Amino acid sequence: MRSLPFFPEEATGAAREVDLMFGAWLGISLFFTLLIAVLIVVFMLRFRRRHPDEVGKSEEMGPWLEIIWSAVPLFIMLAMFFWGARLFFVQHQAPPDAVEYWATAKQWMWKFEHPNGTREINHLHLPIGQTVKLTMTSEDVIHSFGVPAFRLKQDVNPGAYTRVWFRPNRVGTYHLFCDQYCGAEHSRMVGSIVVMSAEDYAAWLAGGPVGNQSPVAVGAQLFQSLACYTCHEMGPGWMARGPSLQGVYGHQVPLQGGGSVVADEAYLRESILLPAAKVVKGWQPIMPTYQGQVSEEQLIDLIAYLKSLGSAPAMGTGAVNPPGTSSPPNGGGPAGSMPATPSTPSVPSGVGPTSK
Amino acid sequence: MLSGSVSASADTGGHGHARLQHHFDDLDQQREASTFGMWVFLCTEILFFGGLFTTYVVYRQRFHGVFAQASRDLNVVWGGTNTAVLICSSLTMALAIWSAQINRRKLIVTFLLITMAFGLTFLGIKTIEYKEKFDHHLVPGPHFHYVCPPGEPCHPEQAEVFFSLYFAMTGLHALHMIVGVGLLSYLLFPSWQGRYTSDWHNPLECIGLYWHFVDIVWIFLFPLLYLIGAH
Amino acid sequence: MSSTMAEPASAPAHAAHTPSRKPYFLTCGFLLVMTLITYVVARFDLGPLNDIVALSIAVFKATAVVLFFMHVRHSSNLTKLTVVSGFLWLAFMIFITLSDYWTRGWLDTFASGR
Amino acid sequence: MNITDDTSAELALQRPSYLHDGYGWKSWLLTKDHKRIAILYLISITAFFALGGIFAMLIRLELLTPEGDLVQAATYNRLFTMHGVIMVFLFLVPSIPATLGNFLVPLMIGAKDLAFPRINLLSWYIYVLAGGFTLWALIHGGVDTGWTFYTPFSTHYSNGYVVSTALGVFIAGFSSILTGLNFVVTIHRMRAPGMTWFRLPLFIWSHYATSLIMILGTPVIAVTLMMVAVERTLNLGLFDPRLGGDPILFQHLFWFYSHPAVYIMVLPGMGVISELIAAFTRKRVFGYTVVAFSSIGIAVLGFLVWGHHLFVTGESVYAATVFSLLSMLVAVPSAIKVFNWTATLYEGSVSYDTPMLYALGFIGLFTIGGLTGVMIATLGIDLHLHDTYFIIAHFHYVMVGGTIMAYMGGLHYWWPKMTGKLYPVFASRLSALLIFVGFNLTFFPQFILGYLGMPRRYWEYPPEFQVWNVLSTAGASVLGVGYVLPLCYFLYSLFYGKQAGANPWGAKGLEWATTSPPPTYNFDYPVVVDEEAYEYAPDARAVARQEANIA
Repeated sequence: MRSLPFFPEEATGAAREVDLMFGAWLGISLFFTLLIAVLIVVFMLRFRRRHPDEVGKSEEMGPWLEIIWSAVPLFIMLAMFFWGARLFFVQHQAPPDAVEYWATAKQWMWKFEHPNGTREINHLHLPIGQTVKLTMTSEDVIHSFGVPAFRLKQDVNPGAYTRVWFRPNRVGTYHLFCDQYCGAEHSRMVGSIVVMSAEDYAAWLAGGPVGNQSPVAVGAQLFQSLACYTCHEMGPGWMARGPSLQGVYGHQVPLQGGGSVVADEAYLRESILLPAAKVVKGWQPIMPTYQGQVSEEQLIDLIAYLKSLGSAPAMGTGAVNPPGTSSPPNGGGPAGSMPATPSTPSVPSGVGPTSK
Repeated sequence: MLSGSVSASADTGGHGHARLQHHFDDLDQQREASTFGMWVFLCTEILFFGGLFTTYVVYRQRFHGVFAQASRDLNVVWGGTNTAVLICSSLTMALAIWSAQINRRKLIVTFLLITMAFGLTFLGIKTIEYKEKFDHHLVPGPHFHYVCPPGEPCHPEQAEVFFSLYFAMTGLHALHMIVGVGLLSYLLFPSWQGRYTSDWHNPLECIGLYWHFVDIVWIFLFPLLYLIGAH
Repeated sequence: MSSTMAEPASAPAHAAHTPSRKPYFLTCGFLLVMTLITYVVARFDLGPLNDIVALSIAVFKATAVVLFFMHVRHSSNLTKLTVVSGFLWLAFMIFITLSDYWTRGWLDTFASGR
Repeated sequence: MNITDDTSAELALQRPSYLHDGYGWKSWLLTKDHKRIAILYLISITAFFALGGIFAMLIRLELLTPEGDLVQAATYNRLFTMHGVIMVFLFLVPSIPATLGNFLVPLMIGAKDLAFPRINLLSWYIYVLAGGFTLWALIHGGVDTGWTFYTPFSTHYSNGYVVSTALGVFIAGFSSILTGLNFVVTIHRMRAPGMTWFRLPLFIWSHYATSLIMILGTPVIAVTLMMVAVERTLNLGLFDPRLGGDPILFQHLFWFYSHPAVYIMVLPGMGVISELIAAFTRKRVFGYTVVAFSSIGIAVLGFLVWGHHLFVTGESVYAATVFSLLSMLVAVPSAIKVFNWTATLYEGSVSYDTPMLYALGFIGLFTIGGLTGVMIATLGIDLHLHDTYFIIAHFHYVMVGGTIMAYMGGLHYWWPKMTGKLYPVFASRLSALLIFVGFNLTFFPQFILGYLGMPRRYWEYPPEFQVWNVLSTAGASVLGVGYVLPLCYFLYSLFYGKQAGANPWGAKGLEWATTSPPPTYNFDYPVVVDEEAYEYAPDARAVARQEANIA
């Protein structure tokens, strides 16, 4: 490390753009700060009080000066606003080739899960050049996933999924910080993102620390062990008591009592934890709740399994759906927090809720 | 200055009036200042309750059905009665001020007492309602136990949010009622003494504004809490 | 006294004319009738209209209280401005907060990755 | 009702100054004189500033090394929380309005007192009570939620004294509401004859704007913290994610107040700077009307931008975009003010008195604070800078470089009026310099730290951040000396300072027309205003206007 660092490393394309934008702002700011400073010094010296009774000359000038110095900053800010907003939208829409990783945050650690089921804590190994889509949730309080080298940050909320995507383009080890204050050990909820060459990553996965079962496989097992299949039989011709889950993900699901909802992660999660919340049209609300029986990580596996069962045709990138179709009547949405009740967070010993 | 004023500002508006505080020029200035001050205070009250109303609106959108369902556990008859009681109390409050305008001090006291009686009736009914909720384990917390109506979606958690809001909103409102009754009782003695006349009855007017405001809050609480599940 | 932003007709209702009880009774009657109506309407299932009707009636009732019981009808523009700004700021708070909740699902942020 | 039947204002030509109108503790603690209440506020606010400052020093000392070695993590969390709570709610929010504002609003508009003197006194007692609750929490072990009280940490996970602190903030809110209410009513109803809206000093305009925010914003934080308190104590489920509640809703409500609160802190400072610039250039502030309206503009627009604190929470992308745009718009009126102040210097009679040094320092630091503010309002950049030291540096440039510089400048400017005494010139100029240098040394490195990614509220940090942290701590000690120095010479001046005349600066404004210190009820004569604000040299157009008015 350099002894006097000014800029953090850039490890994604987006980081380069943020630096560019910041550089532009820096230039603008420097210009205006110097302008003001120089004017002040010059006026101070030039118009200093020469004798004690001197008064200033008051002349009302036309409004043109004020118009100029409101309009110029306004235009600069509008330009920077559009630039910033464009990048923000890009940062919120994962490219189609993104590979899904999962993260669960809790006081005070990060738990990651790779697509093949490898799990790690506080470190995330990634291959260079791969687009990563990270879906995150928290088991307790709000945390924030921040990687300065990616110029990226996203809060991780309890009871909701939030997501980030990035495509590392430089091999290296980068800081991962929890950026949202989360309790006593907040400053130790740090880790690293290790970006490796594709070969190194493959080798690392091969020698992976934990039993390599993909979330889909784990989810399939859970589907069996929780006996979900007894009601949601996948095959045709079975006297099912619940709707088939084949290809349900990403589809519009008609609801009992009118309306419909897109079966996204939030809806699937809600339906597992609070089955009666939005019952599919034509079925009875007989499903028991799995609240407290499945952990956040198991939920992630179950949802991954359901997603693997065929999915809706991909919607276009950045498709803006009319509000009536895509947002559930409760106003929640994929990026937002969910209407569901999450399972009771497992509370680490020693920092139990002190609500009494 | 004040146009069309038939009040006594002409003869008592100078520095001679007993109610005039030293830093005001005249009684009209003092009256305007305090009425305006009261309105500004009510503005803050709007936003004070506003925080709760915003919370309500957000969750009402989110848990639309459950809120309607849970609302059926509130007693519409008691709620409606309380609405009527508050409206009548607003009437008597307005009449108390009217009595001051026509210089009838005993009438002021009478109307104030009636207003207070209405206020206490409201609080009594509220207590009965709270007691019912308590008996049915509908008070949020560890003993909360919501029995879903048969054959309907069941979300005790979301119902708990509804009852949390119910208690927060009506509780804050009831607190304002208690303060209001206290303020009215503070007015009784000076009214009896005949301090409030057509010249000057500003405390009466300001506290009246407060009372009407509390009424308005209830006018919104009633449909939002009691009526959303009535059909 | 100082000149103010408001026009000078800031005398409360009582001072402006001979006080009358009639508006108060009328207002009270109106409020009671409206309460009854809002209750009756709520008995019928009108879908989303239920909420709209209930809130509209509540707004009417509140307006009546403000204008007549609270004498704003005869108050200065300054008072009227104060009342309006209080409710306006409440509207800011509610609607800008809701704008977040309403639009959260609009950009199907990670749709393409499915 | 208090009945004052003393109608002999005209007889009291030789009334004693407000400082000598009674001596016992009762004459202070039960006073209804806005000037005495201002002094009460001044003393209590200074005490809380010192307390908050001590916490800040401890924070900086802890961050001298990357390891958490001076205090434990839990202690550190309590330190920055108490620093934030005390500085924001018990120092910055009341600082200028409750001291300088309280003292000057009636004086400047030619009134005898604020409209509600007893409410004014009550607001001080409420403030003291709020401080008491906060101190109670502090003494019993503090609170560790951060001054933002984010749920669900504050409601279910924190083991500090959240309720007592929240109650303290809740109560402090009412003190602030009552102050705002008093100012609004006073400015509307108590102006002296001839004191029209556009003859008001800009200090009054900015306090009017501030009061609007206090009235319309503060109740929301009060009710929000009340909700947190009942959720924590009575188990109501209002933001609880376990019940499907939304912690982000709390953030919406919190920032609905707490963003405009930033303008509560800085707008009065802007008012002070307008006064200082006018007085020490002996010139009408350039574009008076525009500067006046920009205060109102900031107050109103400031209410519509709170969502920029939520850019990374999962807030709607569209809402974030609108909030970003509005946040940039609110910078326009601020930019106008900076340019207008600078333009006022042109052809002025610029003196280098201590208050002016603070004012010029303010303009520079506020410019940096404002520009970095629009940087982080830019959506793409905020994803990187949110919750880092860049944010810390930014708002300290606005709060400390802005508000406290203005507050110090204002104190130096009106000190002779408040106490009747002059303070040592050299020491005061030295302290202005020390504060300026120390401040920049403390907070500029934090911009760099923030861009490097150092998160806020970290007790330990990676070793490569150390150099900048050491610089920052070094600056903080200079800054500390800079703040202690004025305390010393102000106290010194009380006993040994030279007597100040009614108008030691040769400034315009009604407050300089009465004696120093002013008598109870402020003026020994009926005030009638017949000239524009800051009329040092009547300019041609104003003369023409006046003639037209007469004709």
